[in-house]
Amino acid sequence: MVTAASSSAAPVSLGVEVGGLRLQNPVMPASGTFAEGLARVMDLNRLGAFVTKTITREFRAGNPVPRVCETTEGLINSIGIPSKGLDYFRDNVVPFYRAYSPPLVVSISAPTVDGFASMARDLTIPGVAAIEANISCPNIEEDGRSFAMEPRLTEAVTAAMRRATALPLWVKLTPNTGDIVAVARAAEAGGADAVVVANTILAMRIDTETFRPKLGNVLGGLSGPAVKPIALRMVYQCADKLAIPVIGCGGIATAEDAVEFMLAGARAVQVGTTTFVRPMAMIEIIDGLAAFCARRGIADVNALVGAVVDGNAAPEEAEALL
Amino acid sequence: MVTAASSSAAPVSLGVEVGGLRLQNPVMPASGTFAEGLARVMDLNRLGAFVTKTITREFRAGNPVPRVCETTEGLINSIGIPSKGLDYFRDNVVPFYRAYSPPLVVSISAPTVDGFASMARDLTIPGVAAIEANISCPNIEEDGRSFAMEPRLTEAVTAAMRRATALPLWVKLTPNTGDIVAVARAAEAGGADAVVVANTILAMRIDTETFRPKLGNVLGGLSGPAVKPIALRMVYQCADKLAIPVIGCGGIATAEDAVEFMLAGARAVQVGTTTFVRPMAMIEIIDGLAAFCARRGIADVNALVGAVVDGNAAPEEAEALL
Amino acid sequence: MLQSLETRSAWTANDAPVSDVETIVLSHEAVNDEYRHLVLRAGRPATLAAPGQFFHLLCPASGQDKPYLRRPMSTYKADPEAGTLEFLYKIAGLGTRALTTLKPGDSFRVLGPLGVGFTLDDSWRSIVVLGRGVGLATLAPLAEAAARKGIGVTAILSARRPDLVMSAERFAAIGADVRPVLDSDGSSAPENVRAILGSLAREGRADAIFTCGSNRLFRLAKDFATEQGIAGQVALEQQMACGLGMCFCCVRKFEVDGELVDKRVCWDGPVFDLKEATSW
Amino acid sequence: MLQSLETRSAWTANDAPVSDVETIVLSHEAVNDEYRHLVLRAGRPATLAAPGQFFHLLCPASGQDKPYLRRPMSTYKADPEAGTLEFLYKIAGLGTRALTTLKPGDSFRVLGPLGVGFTLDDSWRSIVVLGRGVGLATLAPLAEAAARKGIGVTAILSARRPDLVMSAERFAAIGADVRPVLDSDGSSAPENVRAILGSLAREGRADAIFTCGSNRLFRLAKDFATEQGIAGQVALEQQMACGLGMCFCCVRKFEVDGELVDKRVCWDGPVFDLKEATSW
Ligand SMILES: Cc1cc2nc3c(=O)[nH]c(=O)nc-3n(C[C@H](O)[C@H](O)[C@H](O)COP(=O)(O)OP(=O)(O)OC[C@H]3O[C@@H](n4cnc5c(N)ncnc54)[C@H](O)[C@@H]3O)c2cc1C
Ligand SMILES: Cc1cc2nc3c(=O)[nH]c(=O)nc-3n(C[C@H](O)[C@H](O)[C@H](O)COP(=O)(O)OP(=O)(O)OC[C@H]3O[C@@H](n4cnc5c(N)ncnc54)[C@H](O)[C@@H]3O)c2cc1C
Ligand SMILES: Cc1cc2nc3c(=O)[nH]c(=O)nc-3n(C[C@H](O)[C@H](O)[C@H](O)COP(=O)(O)O)c2cc1C
Ligand SMILES: Cc1cc2nc3c(=O)[nH]c(=O)nc-3n(C[C@H](O)[C@H](O)[C@H](O)COP(=O)(O)O)c2cc1C
Ligand code: FES
Ligand code: FES
Repeated sequence: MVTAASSSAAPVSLGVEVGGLRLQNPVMPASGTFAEGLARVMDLNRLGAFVTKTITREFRAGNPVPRVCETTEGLINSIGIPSKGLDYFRDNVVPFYRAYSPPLVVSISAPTVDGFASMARDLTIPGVAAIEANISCPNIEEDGRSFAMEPRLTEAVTAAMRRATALPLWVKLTPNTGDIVAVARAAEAGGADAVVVANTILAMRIDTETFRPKLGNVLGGLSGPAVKPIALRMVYQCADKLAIPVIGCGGIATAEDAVEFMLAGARAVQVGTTTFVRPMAMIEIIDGLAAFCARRGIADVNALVGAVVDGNAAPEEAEALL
Repeated sequence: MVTAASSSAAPVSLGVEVGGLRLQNPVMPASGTFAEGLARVMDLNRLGAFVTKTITREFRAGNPVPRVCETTEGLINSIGIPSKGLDYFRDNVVPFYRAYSPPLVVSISAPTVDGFASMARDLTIPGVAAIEANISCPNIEEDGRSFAMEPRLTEAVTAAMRRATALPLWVKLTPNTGDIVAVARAAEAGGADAVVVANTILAMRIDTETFRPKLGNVLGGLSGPAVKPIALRMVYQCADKLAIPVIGCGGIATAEDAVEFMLAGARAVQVGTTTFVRPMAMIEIIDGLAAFCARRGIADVNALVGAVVDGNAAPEEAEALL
Repeated sequence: MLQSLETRSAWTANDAPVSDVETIVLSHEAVNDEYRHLVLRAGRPATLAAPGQFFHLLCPASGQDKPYLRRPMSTYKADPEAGTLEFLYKIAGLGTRALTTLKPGDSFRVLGPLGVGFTLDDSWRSIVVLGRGVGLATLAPLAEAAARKGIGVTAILSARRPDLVMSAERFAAIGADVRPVLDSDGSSAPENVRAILGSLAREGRADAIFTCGSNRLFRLAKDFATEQGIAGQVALEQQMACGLGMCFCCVRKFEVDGELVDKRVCWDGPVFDLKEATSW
Repeated sequence: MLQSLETRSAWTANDAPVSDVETIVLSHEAVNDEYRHLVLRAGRPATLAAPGQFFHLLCPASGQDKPYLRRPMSTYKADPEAGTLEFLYKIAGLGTRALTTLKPGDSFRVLGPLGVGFTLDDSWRSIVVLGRGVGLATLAPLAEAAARKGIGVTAILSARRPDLVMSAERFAAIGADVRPVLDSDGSSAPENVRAILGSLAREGRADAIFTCGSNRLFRLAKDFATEQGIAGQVALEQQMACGLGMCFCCVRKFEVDGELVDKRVCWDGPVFDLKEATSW
């Protein structure tokens, strides 16, 4: 699809192919930071795709409040995946998005490999364009170890979902692992069509007046501009090592941030916390991307993907030298 | 030692015992962010301790410029441990600090287990009060894997240093591992007297005008307020599981930040990047800690250590619920 | 019967388009040490805000104070003719401290109107509003809307001291029966407030009760509404991130069909039926 | 002989105590589209800054611009009697853009004086300063210091156009022989500048040469100093974090005893001996 850049007459092509889907532009919301309410603020048809809050098969209440706390240029959340369950979602949420043209990506979570697979199967229905697996949750069959912390568990859960659905399958990784490249490769080996890099970084704050943790759940996940350079680094590391596309996520607030992620190798980007602060941010980023490309004489946004100039670098040994 | 709080007549005891040293207060610089130059700005005798930039045995040039880049409320650095070598350090730097009363902690790095051990031995000299081992560097005997990424390597290198010196031995951990608690335990098992939590988080930025990485070395380490909630979480996780003290480090900018780290379990704190922005910050934090304790009627700063009230929390399962 | 608050089909602009308006500060005055009154040029559709709806304010960074999230504030006054929007707020912490630095002529963004406001039933002839602190800021536009519909208003305004009785003149201006109750002379004690409510009920002047700003007053109002079998609504607060029903951080517990369920204050409220709302 | 720049025993306050002064903006004027002139009340000891020393400015957050690190700026003028400190800067990016928002009466922090400034040898009778762009801001106080010591100054001021010849009046005021050279009329071409330098040398008016602000002029000055066997100094720039010699991010390559070594611009400089400095 061709979109006219706002600052120039030259048409810029913003369309991207990502993990089995063709998107009109590379900008979409991050799971858990988007819902029907945003339709009151913007034209949802402008977005590259929709990504829902993670759902579980059964009803879940979520965590005790306070569920969020603010930090320097960031947010720590421990919402806890409240979910009305798969049936409610299929009957009430999927129909809402039928009125719009961007593809609907459904984020799922489950406590077991089979749980993930069966959810993927049961969501292989009209109106659902792709599955995003939020595998940062614990695997109760493996002592509660998080799937996304370990390549072996990641490959197993991805392969099981792969067998269960023909829908495009995106796997969302956690930045809390010591080796995200190995986990990303495991997702690819398991049959993922794309990886999302990354979820929130485990963090906390303590109220110095009450001595209590600022979150009901004590620990939460950090997001927002504070984490951007960390997520960007992970995208850069993964993009270089994978054949499947990487979707960048973490602290993206401006078109320039989106460009930075695409240069690092992201085929598309997800915008999360920024939407809470500037609800029109995704639209501004889409327009800003077109304007950026137009200004730089770039006809197709895909030309940005992985275009970082890093000739004399040996990134893998980088920590050696810090 | 007793220091009068600036905002109150009640004397507050700020002295702490940390990893084999008795400090007049719990505030010290972080390695690489402190040098003799600070004596031009403040009275160095106010500090809890001195921690030097990491030194290596031989001369090292360091990394190509640009060596730092700014990010939202943070700094990414890839200085590369330029070092004039151990002999120069012993002959020129150690004597400088003899004129001051706080203990001198020397940060060391080496590419092998023996290299660490022999440096620790050769620095067991008058004027050096403790060794801080910066083990975030690669081990050339183990395929370049960073010591601090793996419990096994951490325990081995710590044990070798332990045998080589009777000085207090602090081990500084990297936040880039997937399981910092396991690494911290390994350092304790190896005989460390304290762990420093933590070093910088691997990150990057790309210049969207030139398409080049903003650092000569492509990747660097993120520090500053942006990382504070991540470092705080790691301190909280480690403090609970170790018998030896934890020294908190990462994004501390104010006395309130220092209180937050101590509540999470830190016995002392290191202040790094903040000194670049507010060179008097360490003094302000020391005074602010005394004022905080005085205001809250706390006679001894040690009462803050681990005093977070988290009764109904199950932090280990926290990621489960994000 | 009252319409369900959840269907979002209340009498006012609860479904009006939400916009992130760049407003201009017209005036910003200290009401007392703790409270500030902020008047903004905001234009439509922001000024179509219904009583009880709120806005999400992007507090400016100032010095060491760099609030990251927005801060929710009730509509204190929205005048579509003048194009002005007003807030009355209490300086609480980081965000409100940063807000205080706004000067006339400065501009900053407010997102709204958000949430579900108060509902007024055409059959009511006389209502009671019962509030404390900044809660009165939330109730003042409701009282004015009631007056416009010809509904009589009794305003029980609770405060620590006489000088902290907020907005009494706004209630008086619409002809409300204003009843300040104070901690300083003991008149704010629950027994006394209950007595006032009782006599209003006996006089037939309590078809419905509305409350905001105090958990103790909420409990009084809830008990009173239950006893009298009358309708009641409460405007609640909870920490917010998105303000648009997306993040689920602003939940509170509500009693629905005998079960405790979570609802989002920003989306399902901030005004809720007294029957559902639970003590906090 | 010149004293070594590294021993930090230069003629001026290079070892003066460094302080982080809360300054007050007295005036802040646009010199042209790109340059701003900032005058601050700073008091002592900041105003004891020697020519070539610099300050580290804590740029205020403003709107979307939230610079985290400080920004280094040369002393454009330091007047201990008046207690004022001046900077001349070019709007380059985030930090300098944020600086432009400072208004008279605002306060902000500057750390300094920092680094090693220029050295003037008592035996010199006449020196040449050769600069371009904001480099002239750095050289102006040096020329004034030379004049105070009775040393004659020729100022070759390079610019794109006549209206961008910065601070010519400051050089003229001390009786310097001012020679603007321009891109617009071709007079800034290396051959021409070299010819001017040659004739100054022949006239015995080039005991030493000082340069700042252009790599091309630096190379010219270095060649000239080598040819003539005269002393020379250059003020260099490099990205900084701490400004106090602690972080080692501001290194450049210098030729010392035939070897390339790293030196810190903030601590070993920013003024260096021309013989050591290398092209960038
Ligand atoms: C729908 C709604 C309407 C409101 N209307 C008004 C009003 O008209 N006038 C007024 O003075 N206040 C009102 N409040 C409360 C106001 O939002 C808080 O006082 C304000 O957010 C405090 O922010 P702070 O940064 O100054 O305080 P801090 O204590 O520093 O805030 C820290 C965090 O806690 C949150 N928080 C703190 N107190 C509250 C609270 N009472 N409610 C919700 N979040 C809180 C903040 O949003 C922030 O995320 C309203 C709250 C809600 C939810
Ligand atoms: C000792 C010294 C004295 C200086 N004196 C002056 C002066 O008197 N007037 C003046 O206009 N400029 C001077 N500069 C340059 C000035 O510091 C930079 O223009 C400024 O830091 C740019 O910051 P920015 O945020 O606007 O630009 P950005 O490009 O957004 O800066 C991004 C980063 O690059 C660094 N940077 C960018 N350009 C330079 C540069 N040329 N030198 C060093 N770091 C840079 C910034 O500090 C920042 O860390 C001096 C530099 C040094 C080292
Ligand atoms: C309030 C909140 C709720 C979130 N919920 C989910 C979720 O349900 N599933 C998920 O995969 N990620 C969730 N995330 C993570 C985001 O999708 C995203 O990965 C992360 O916030 C980093 O992006 P950002 O910095 O742009 O927000 C949530 C984040 C926030 C702030
Ligand atoms: C410029 C710079 C240089 C550093 N050099 C070292 C070093 O040599 N050795 C080391 O152990 N840590 C080094 N660090 C890491 C700091 O000691 C500290 O762990 C980290 O910056 C987090 O703390 P902060 O956020 O307070 O800066 C360096 C950090 C910076 C910013
Ligand atoms: S604030 Fe996000 S759901 Fe209410
Ligand atoms: S800026 Fe830190 S050493 Fe020069």
